[in-house]
Amino acid sequence: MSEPTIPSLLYGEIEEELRATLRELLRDRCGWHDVLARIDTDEAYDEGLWKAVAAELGLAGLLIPEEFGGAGAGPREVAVALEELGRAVAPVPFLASAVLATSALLACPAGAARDTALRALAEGTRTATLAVTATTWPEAGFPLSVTGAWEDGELSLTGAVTGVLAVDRAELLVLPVIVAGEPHLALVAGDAANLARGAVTSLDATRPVGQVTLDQVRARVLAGPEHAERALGHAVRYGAALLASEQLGVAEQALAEAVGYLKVRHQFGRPIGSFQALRHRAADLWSDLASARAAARYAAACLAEDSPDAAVATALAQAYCSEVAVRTAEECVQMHGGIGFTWEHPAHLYLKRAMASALLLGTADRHRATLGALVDLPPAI
Amino acid sequence: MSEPTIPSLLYGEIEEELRATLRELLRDRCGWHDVLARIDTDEAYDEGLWKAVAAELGLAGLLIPEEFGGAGAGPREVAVALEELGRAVAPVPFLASAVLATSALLACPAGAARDTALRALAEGTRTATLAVTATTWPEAGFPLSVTGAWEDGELSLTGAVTGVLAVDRAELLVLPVIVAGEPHLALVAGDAANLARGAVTSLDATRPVGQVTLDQVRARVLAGPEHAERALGHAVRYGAALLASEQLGVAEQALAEAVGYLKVRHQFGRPIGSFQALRHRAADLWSDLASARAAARYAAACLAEDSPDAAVATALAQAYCSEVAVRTAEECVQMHGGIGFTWEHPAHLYLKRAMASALLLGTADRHRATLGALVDLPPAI
Amino acid sequence: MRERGGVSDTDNQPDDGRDDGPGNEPRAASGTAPDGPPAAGGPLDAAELRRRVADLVAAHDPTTMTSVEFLGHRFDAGLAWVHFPVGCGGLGASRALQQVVEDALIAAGAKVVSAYRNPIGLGMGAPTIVAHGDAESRARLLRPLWTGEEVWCQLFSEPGAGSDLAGLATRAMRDGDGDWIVTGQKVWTSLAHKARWAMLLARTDPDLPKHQGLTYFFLDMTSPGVEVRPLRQATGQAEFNEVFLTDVRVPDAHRAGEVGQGWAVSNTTLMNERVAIGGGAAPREANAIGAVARMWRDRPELRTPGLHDRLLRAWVECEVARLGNERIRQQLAVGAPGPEGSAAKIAYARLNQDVTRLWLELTGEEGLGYDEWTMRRSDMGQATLGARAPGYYYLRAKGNSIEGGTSEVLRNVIADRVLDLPREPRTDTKVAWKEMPR
Amino acid sequence: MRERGGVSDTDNQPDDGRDDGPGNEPRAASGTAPDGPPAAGGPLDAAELRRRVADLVAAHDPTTMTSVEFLGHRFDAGLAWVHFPVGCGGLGASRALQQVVEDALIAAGAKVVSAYRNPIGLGMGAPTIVAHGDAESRARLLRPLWTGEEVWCQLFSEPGAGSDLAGLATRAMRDGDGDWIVTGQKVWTSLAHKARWAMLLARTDPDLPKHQGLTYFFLDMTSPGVEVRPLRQATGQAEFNEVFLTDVRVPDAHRAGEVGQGWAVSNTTLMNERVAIGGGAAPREANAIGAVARMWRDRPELRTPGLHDRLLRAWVECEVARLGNERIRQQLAVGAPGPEGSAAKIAYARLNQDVTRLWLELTGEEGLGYDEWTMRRSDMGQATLGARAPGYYYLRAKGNSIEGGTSEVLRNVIADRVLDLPREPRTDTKVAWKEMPR
Repeated sequence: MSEPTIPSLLYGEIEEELRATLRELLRDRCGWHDVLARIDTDEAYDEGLWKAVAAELGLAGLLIPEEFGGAGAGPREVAVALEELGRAVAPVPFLASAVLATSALLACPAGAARDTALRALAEGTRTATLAVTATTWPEAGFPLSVTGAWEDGELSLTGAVTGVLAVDRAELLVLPVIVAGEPHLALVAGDAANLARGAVTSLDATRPVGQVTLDQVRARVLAGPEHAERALGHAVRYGAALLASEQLGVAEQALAEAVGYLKVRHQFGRPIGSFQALRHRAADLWSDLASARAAARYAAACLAEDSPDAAVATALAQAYCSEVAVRTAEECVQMHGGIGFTWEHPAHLYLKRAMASALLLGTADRHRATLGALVDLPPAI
Repeated sequence: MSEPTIPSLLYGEIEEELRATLRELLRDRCGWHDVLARIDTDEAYDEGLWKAVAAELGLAGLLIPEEFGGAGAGPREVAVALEELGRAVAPVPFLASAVLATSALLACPAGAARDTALRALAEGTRTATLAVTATTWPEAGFPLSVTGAWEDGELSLTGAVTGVLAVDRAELLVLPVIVAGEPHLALVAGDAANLARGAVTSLDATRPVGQVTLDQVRARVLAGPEHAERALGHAVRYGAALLASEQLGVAEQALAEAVGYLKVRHQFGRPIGSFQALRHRAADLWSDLASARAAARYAAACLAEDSPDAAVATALAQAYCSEVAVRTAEECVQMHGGIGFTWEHPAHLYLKRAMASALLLGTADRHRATLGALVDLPPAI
Repeated sequence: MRERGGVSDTDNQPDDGRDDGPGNEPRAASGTAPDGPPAAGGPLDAAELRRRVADLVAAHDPTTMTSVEFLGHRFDAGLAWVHFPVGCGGLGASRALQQVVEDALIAAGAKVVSAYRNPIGLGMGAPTIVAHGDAESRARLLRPLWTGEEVWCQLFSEPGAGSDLAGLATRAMRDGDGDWIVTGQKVWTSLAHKARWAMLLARTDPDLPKHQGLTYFFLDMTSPGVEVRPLRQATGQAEFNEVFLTDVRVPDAHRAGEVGQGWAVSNTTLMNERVAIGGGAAPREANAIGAVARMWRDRPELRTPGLHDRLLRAWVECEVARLGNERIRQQLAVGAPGPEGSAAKIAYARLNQDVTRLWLELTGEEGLGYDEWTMRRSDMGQATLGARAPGYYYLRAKGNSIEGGTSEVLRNVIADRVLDLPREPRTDTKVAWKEMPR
Repeated sequence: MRERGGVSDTDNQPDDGRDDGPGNEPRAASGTAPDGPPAAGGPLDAAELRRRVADLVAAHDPTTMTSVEFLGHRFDAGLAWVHFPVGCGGLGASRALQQVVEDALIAAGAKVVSAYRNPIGLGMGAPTIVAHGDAESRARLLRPLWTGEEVWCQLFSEPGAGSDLAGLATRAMRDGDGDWIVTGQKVWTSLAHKARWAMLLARTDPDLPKHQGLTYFFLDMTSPGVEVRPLRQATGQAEFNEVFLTDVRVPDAHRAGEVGQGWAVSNTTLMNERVAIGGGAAPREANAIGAVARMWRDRPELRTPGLHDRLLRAWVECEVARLGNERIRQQLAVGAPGPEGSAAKIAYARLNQDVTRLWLELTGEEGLGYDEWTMRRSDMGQATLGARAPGYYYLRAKGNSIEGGTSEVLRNVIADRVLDLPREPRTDTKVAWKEMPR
């Protein structure tokens, strides 16, 4: 088992600055009342907020090298951004575009299609998604549901993918396809002819999934058989590792809400936070969060230094943080009592985000199984 | 899935009388100080107590039909006896002799060897054991570690069995053996020539295990290939089903000790039982016990009426009650704080009995796997 | 949700049964003992009741009239609640004979009334009216309650009084002519939007300690000043209501029990809720575990080893809980009710939460979807299994540990009443309500 | 067990830091700031310290003398604790320079002293002596403590004062000549049977509230009236002792701090225990999880699917806890200590309990055995992994959530100090100790 020195698990100065800037923006423009109000509309995403986050703050380009107009930052910074976006349950396609699609593109060989796409993403003028079912996990096989054929020198795609993040919003789709029996990654325009797409009603209405159907849709190749599988696995692992930080953010906010309520809500003539059973449960949640923070930071740090332990760190962070987020969000509801179960209180926003996130990019269960293989703890025969 | 009407899960009048009598005896002669003192001696069993329980109260013969001098009672009564013996952590070979060996004998075809043994057990003049490794479970394969050969018309056994309950104490051993490749059950005298046996230092010193080694030991056949496997499975399942009631008893006593202490121990100027976190944990343990009682009663009742649901009931009771017993005994230590961790306090007696019992006759884990097969919830492929 | 929550919470106030005398009284009184004269005719045994059912059906053929009409005749014959007094829909018979009537009616081809239309009225309203209403109230209220023509709801819980129901703030003040003027806000009220009548608990004296200043009323929901608004939940549905009371006039004749005795009267209501929680043994794999087990069997591609272990653990817990409930039922049947009901409620909530989460995880991709967020009214209770997306059941289950008494309050009940553990120090039971921090 | 338990519990008394002034003082004072004159010679930087180590080793070749002798010379050179004052085994240098000395000594071939012989003296005794002992005590006590010639123990916890250390009952009364006469019973005392000196906390004024009537002493364990008895645990071993004090005479010169200031002084001791809990990052699969993982790898016949899931969950928890500890270490290294230490302690206890149980279940038949119940003394701490039967580790782990501060007390610490949740009502901090229910 490889066991490198543990990198820094703290937040660096630049990361803290990034956090402060983003938190201020979100406080001003993405209060939970805003998020809640949006759910009852037809507009899943806050386009103004997304523009501010992606283009004005330049966070869409955090992972993108400066040569393509990006910030040339790295996964540690993305992780901090995700913590804050998670905290705010922000309705923006950051994970789909700035993490999943971007890391897939970065893992593809250089080329006109890829480079143009990266520049557009870095500018924040385009939004992309990785057109895979969002519950896929890093070790899942290459998807077979879309096939491509060469027609007159052009790639033509047919098939469908369900459960795709931000698919109705994205101008660009990075799509795993099978061409002549071999895996490829292709780039498709969201408004391409013969492409149909739409969101479905989703458990987490702040981050809906949807499906895309292709019937001989023109596409450009991003990666051929020699790169496609690795690039896809890389992107999904990147997404899984960093999603842990978003889950951390959700959990932090859920606990903060709960603790705030425990201090002000009175029953039996006392603030309910003075009841020992609730005090102890809150303390346990806080302890879990401290561990989750270490796990999420470790995953981001391992990505940042391309550590040989990155696969372990990713599986570990997902196996741990997704459960902490759900547990904390569930306790947030419970500690609020009846009010936490109403639509007009934000607790359900955290709960839905946490639970849906637990299904994304591999459940904790999948990631534990992955760990078993990675650290030589094989199943019983 | 078969789902018969649920039989009575309450205690009948006769069962309550049996309980009262036995509890009084145990209160007089088997206080925890007595049990504790015995551990530091070389005598694992309280022979006087065993005589009183087995012969004077006649509990050794509870399962044995009246025609053999037994009480002709049934598993419901045995379960109540086990609850009380568990409560007292009584150092007597009841489970080995009156449950495991007896139910094995009863499942063997009638015959001189069997019938004589049953009479001796019913009288309480002999103690027996089922010479299997005590961690075996109902669905485990037939043991292969002892083989028999016919020599001059007599069966001669060679081999060894480890981890056997009461093996050093028993006058009679019911032993699964392989003869000519076929399973048999044999009866061996504890003091037979060429038989060596002894107890090992055990986690639960009130119920030690030991090993028996046989080198051409003379034996009598109790069951041949047509009965042996079924008889052994029957005995182990009987034991597992009824062990749940002993575990219930251990848990009840552990909770009673803990609750008693919560009422009298003062810290911070209050009885510690007034601290809500401890109150809630005690309440949860009590709730678990209520469920465990239902599960244990159901298992005993299913045995009593030879229900088609007996296998499910057994696996269910073991899967649940063994964990409740361990959890309650662990909490008993914790709620006592330091004093509960000392040798001079009974908490460790319950903890050791509970934990060792959790390993007996199939762990909760094994029984859950069994359940999966029985109720059509197969494993993932 | 808290509507029933409030109910049980109150019943379960750790100290209320001890420090505050009134808390225990209705429990002892038990509310519904027959107090009317015995009915004319033979002794009220099973045969007599079967005869009366036969008479009823002969006189009023249920196949020729509406259910409401037949229920009215049944009430008039004293066959609604046989243990209620004569004139109150009963015969002053033994409660145990009710089942004889139900069976005889089914045998006679008469549809048995469903509790669905008026569950709160039938389960809690009627016993309270009989125990604490005056003759006029009984005469006016019981018959249409029974027939379902007048639906009832319960106005107990408030935004500031959930687990601590006795801390409620809705104020009832006497005006010059002896009527009461009520102002306040109630919440978690099932069926308020359909209800004609409500059981109302209000504060009549804020200078007394909190349990002592309460009074109980029957409130006509059509009175001016009553406003009902739907309360939307995390599921998107509106199962409950908020009820705003603004200078609502309640005649003193609609008071139940004495002024200041509201806490005791409310315990009749609550005790009857608790009894109603019982019922027959559910079959194996009822509830959400059945849905998960079926999905596991039907869709092998979703199975994983880790989920298998969780499924088996959940199955064990659910089956053991079922046996536990059956044991409670058997104890009740032989007249030895134990305190296991609270434990069963806690276990149900926890299990339903665990199992619906497992369901969602097993469901995988489809679990990311939902069926409908649009706010819709639901009359009462959660949707039946299979009617909605798994996510609905996951979300709805979160309420199980809050409604009908939070799991925290029920743990206190067990600690106090079963384990007799020392109480927490309390600061709220001796001071004037108005001085209490909130 | 409670010996360290008492220690941390006290430190962690929810309200002590707020309501009872003394509780926080030593925390602020932080005990061990240099107060001696700066040593002669160059500025006390790393180079200077390396030079002094070189001088020490040149003058006293460690290979030619006993460890005790060399440690004595090291003390005299001010290289024992460089941040202590001159004359106290230190140089008044920065604490951060200690590592320079350790490294230089190792490089010079001098064995570094092991904390094993006198861990309590080194970890907690010395800082307390420096912060609160008078000149005579410092001169008398520190050198043999450092060399290990005189072992120390701690007499804080009592049978009636575990989590509630400040409630202790051991009584110290002044006699005519100003000495103190001490009577009481202490418990959970590691190393008492080897100790020459003890840190003793005793009640000097029962008429004051409990935190205010305590005084701190250095007790000579060879004094008449001191009786040490082994305390056997569930494992069979006797790791700890009971100490009975009967009319033990303690000179007033051995008092540390003022009369009535014992609680504040004890916090110096306790704070230093907490600091000592830190340390370097453990490697992956240290602790019991490593033993279980190795057994899983080496013995495929023991594996089951259900245990696999539990093993993976436990592995995740242990590895995450390890990363959490590393993060705490990193925070300390940049001078930003967080309150995560209490959380780490809770997590360690829970995990060690879960993992050792899993170990026993995986072990199966052999788990029914044990190695030895005969009472044996153990100097301190639990046996190293692999030295004993799995059952030993299972039993021993039960103490982890009790010793060094119960998990319950530590949760209170987090609730109070981190989450700033409202306190529970307390009844014990304002009344005279002798009036407190116990």
